Amino acid sequence: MTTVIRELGDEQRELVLNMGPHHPSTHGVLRFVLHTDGEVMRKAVPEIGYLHRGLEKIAESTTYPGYVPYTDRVNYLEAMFANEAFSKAIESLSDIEVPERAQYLRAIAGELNRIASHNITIGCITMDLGAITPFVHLLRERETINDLIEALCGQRVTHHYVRIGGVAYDADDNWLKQVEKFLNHFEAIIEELDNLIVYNEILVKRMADVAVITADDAVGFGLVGPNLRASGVDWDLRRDMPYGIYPKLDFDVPIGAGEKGTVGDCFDRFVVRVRELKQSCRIIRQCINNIPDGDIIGNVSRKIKPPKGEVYSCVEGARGELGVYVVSDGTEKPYRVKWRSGSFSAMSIIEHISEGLMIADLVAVIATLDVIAPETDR
Amino acid sequence: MNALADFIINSLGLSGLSAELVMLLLVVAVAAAVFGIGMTISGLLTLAERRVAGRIQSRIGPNRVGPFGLLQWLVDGLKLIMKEDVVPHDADPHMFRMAPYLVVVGVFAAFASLPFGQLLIASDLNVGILYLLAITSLVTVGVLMSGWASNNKWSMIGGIRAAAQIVSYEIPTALSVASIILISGTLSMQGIINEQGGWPWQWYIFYNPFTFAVFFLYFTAALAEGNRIPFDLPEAESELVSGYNTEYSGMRFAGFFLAEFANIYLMSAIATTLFFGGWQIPGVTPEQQAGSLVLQITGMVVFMSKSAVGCFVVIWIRWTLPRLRIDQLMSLCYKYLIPLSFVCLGGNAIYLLIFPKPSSANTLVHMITTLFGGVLIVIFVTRVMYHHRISGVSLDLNFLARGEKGKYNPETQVRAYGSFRKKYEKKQGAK
Amino acid sequence: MTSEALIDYVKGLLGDKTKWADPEAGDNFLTVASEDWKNICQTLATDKKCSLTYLRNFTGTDYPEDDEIELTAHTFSYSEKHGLIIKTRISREAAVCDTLSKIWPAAIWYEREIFDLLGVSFNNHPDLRRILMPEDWVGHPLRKDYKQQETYRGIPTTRPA
Amino acid sequence: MDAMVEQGPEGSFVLGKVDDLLNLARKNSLWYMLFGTACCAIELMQTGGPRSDADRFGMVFRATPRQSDTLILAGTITYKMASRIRLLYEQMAEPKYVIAMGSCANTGGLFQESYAVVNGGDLFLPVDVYIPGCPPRSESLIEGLMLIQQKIEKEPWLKKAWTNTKNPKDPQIEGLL
Repeated sequence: MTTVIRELGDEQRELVLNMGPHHPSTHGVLRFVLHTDGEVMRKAVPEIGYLHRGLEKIAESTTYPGYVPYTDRVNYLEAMFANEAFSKAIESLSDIEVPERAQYLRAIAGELNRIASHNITIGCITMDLGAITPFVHLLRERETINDLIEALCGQRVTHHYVRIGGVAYDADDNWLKQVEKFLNHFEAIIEELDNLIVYNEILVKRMADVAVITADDAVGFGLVGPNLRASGVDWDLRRDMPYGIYPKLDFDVPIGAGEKGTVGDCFDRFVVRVRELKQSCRIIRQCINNIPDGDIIGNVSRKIKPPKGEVYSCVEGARGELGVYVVSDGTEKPYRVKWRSGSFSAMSIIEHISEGLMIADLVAVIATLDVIAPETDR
Repeated sequence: MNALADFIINSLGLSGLSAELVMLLLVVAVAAAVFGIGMTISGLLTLAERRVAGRIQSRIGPNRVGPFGLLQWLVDGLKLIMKEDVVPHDADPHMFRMAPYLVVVGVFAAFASLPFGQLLIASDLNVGILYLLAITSLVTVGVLMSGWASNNKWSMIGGIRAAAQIVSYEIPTALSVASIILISGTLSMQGIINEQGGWPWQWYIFYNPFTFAVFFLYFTAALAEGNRIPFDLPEAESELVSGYNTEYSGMRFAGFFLAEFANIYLMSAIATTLFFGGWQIPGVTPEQQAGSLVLQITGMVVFMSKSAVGCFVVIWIRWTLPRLRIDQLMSLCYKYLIPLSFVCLGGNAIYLLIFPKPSSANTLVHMITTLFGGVLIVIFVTRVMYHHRISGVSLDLNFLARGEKGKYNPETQVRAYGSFRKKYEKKQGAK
Repeated sequence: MTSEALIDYVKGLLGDKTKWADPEAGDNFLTVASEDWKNICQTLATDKKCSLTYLRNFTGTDYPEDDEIELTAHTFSYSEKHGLIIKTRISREAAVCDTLSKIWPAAIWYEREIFDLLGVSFNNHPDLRRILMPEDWVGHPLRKDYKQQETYRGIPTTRPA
Repeated sequence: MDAMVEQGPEGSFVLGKVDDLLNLARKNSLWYMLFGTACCAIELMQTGGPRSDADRFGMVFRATPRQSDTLILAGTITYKMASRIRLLYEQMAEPKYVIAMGSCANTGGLFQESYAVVNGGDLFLPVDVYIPGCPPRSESLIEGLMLIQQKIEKEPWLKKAWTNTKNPKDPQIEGLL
């Protein structure tokens, strides 16, 4: 037992704990080295790279269309967005026009994917705080979304649906009706979620005023998406730098308001995600009502050779700005691809905010920041 | 028990054997029986937990071994016995091995003074409830020992949390038990039950408003002592991997596992004894019950069903609520539960000063409290039903694949490769 | 500001230190010398009209034929809704550059990643060590001439037939 | 005892029956470790979820390796992770089984060309069952677990426990841990 407590000085004693890469609450293979004084943390140092698969190097040896399946694996919870970001980059580099129907389909599939991803996130937050049942209920809803997406493109997790210039498969009217049926069902689930867990006394107590991230910190560390909005920065790429079909759609952007504590605490990050579910449903409904007929893929040749140049393209994924930086040297293969993901920057802020938290709070912080291993490591 | 030994010697014609030997054999037999009953109850509870959790989470739960999966717990136990018994290299081997025994002994020894029926009690100690409080404290020692001896930091944190938590929550538990002792005037478990009656207004929970509050204090504190959600910090899965039993495998882990569930039963059984009239059957006096075998068995069934309801509530809470943080847990105990228990204790004492003997005024208080409790239960049930109704969520997992009337309809079934199918059909049509 | 207005403003602000590429496709960017790298970033981040407070992306690209590594910083301003791409080039052998972690805290991890994958070290970085690869890994994978080890801790890196 | 296990006619009959019972127990209580490395972890979660409820077969997840029987390699394994997985495997109590779930854990799959990815879990672990797919559906995972059940059914458990043979498929790698 002599190894447990390390003598530092006269009064400084700290316990060094290794959390992960196999730990039930680290959502994949993340690792934290915790310096604690009993239950209270001095510092939590994240260690990543346990899922570094070299996606950026692989890009240099594949063709542009051949790289799209790899983009599914950038974040397996929201494969559509990575597909879309990469396709969008190549489209803007080589001036490919995307048909309107394809853009609508991208929005529908993307928002479905966002709901699926938020389901896992919200479930994981509650599960890490001890309530397992909401997670299982949300898994049940996710199964239905998986069914819908599978009917659309034949894959449950790694979709490979959005292609350069459009989408892979068309949706028939029956499918759209099924989606609408699902939405009717899911909107009731969101209300049930509010009744069941969101305002649960213990859950609020566990998350309110915990690990407050100020707006300045959030911008400085490059937090994006729901994490940024929870800190009170009103920014959504879908609304402020519109792409695809989003300018034609009407939706609200929920931001953190310090409903139960301070702006930017864990509860805000949690509740922003819950509110986004409803907006996603709204977007899908509008898309289903307005979707035009037409082609689903633009005029794309089999060999894509973008001109020399570079582009940074980003979409608003479930974890915020999911960007890709592509350098083309005029050949069939990209010269350099770099992914910019929300989880990477969210992970980097943990060391900064961890001081003085308790071990149980860290679990809440990891869960509400929605850090996921493939995005941090790529 | 001596009388029983004599009875056996006389009736079976074993006069050759010494009374001491028969006594010893009898003690061993009773101990084995109590242990067996405890094991069976906790094993069945593990299964019940999994099945109830399944229902709550719209799953099914284990149903493959035996009818309705009833033998699942046996199978699990058998497997755990066969697993390798790992003792980590850096662990303290003796303490590591001893810890589960302490926990098991602490919990199962308590079964000795549980009154399952009017005559079905292994030993009706005259200090019964004190014995229960004392013997279950062995669990703390065992848990702390296991956490320390594992030489794993997560285990150690779990062990320390357990020690802090269980020791703190002993106080409100003991104080709420003291309120009941004050009223009953006896420490014997059977004595406490005999003081109550079969009808709800004769139970101690509805004795007066203070005992009604005491029940909730006792229940909360007992939940914390049993390490159940929302107080399951010592083995908080998402924080401490598996807490104090992280390094345990095989049989030793089975010991911890069974002890945890035996503890749930124990707390429900104690609650049944103290607050819900134990084995008392409505309308039947203890004297009548003593004379009839049928009534005896009915009494046992009554006790078991009351404690089963208690176990169900514990499991229900486990799968509903999130868990507290350690500082919130401690402040709940020291800032709220302990002062409130003192208030209730004082309130009960004053109440007894005012109504020292059973009187019609006394009965009126019982009735009013019962009415109040009944109204609370009705409100709770209506609320649950209301939320169940307004949620309007179909629990059908595959509702997309079904037609409008809820019947299976292959036409609307979602299929993989929907557009491939369309193309295929077009091709077929062209041919 | 629109991107044209921003380019004009930055030209005025930095004077002769600016060098703008005008590519046939994709984004326009500003290249600065590696000595001015930190100061220019500092100016652009703190200037009231630019206020590029958000480091969107920071990465490096290897160009072996030029014997140079290019560092690219995508910056953005939430208040002004405009973005700027700033680049610098450093030599491949002595790959050293000034850190931006004082300006944008997000750069701490981006620079660790560049150090890990491209082998560029940063002066005055608070915590410069490998981030994605194991500590005992040999080489910097994103360099174009990277060759993989044959075994890593006894595990073969190719699948035996 | 050994002789009885080896050839004694009555002995092997008795042991055979006992074996059947014990194997029935082991088969129906196959606890898997809650451990996912990549994309397949999502399908692993779904397997425990409502639609394909693995708990029906007595399969529950445990967070700690000491109490689990099956290690499911759910997803891509990197070199950085490999030593940790080997450590987890060593920490599990015998008898233990390994399932390679998905193409990455089988052969490296999509990432075979990558510099950071191990080309198959069997390079450093004795894999019992391989499940194809990228990622496999939860039904496939259930099937994989059932294959492990079939394997357990055929195992002469008592004999194996006494002879204490090493798993021939286990690639012992020095210096990995």
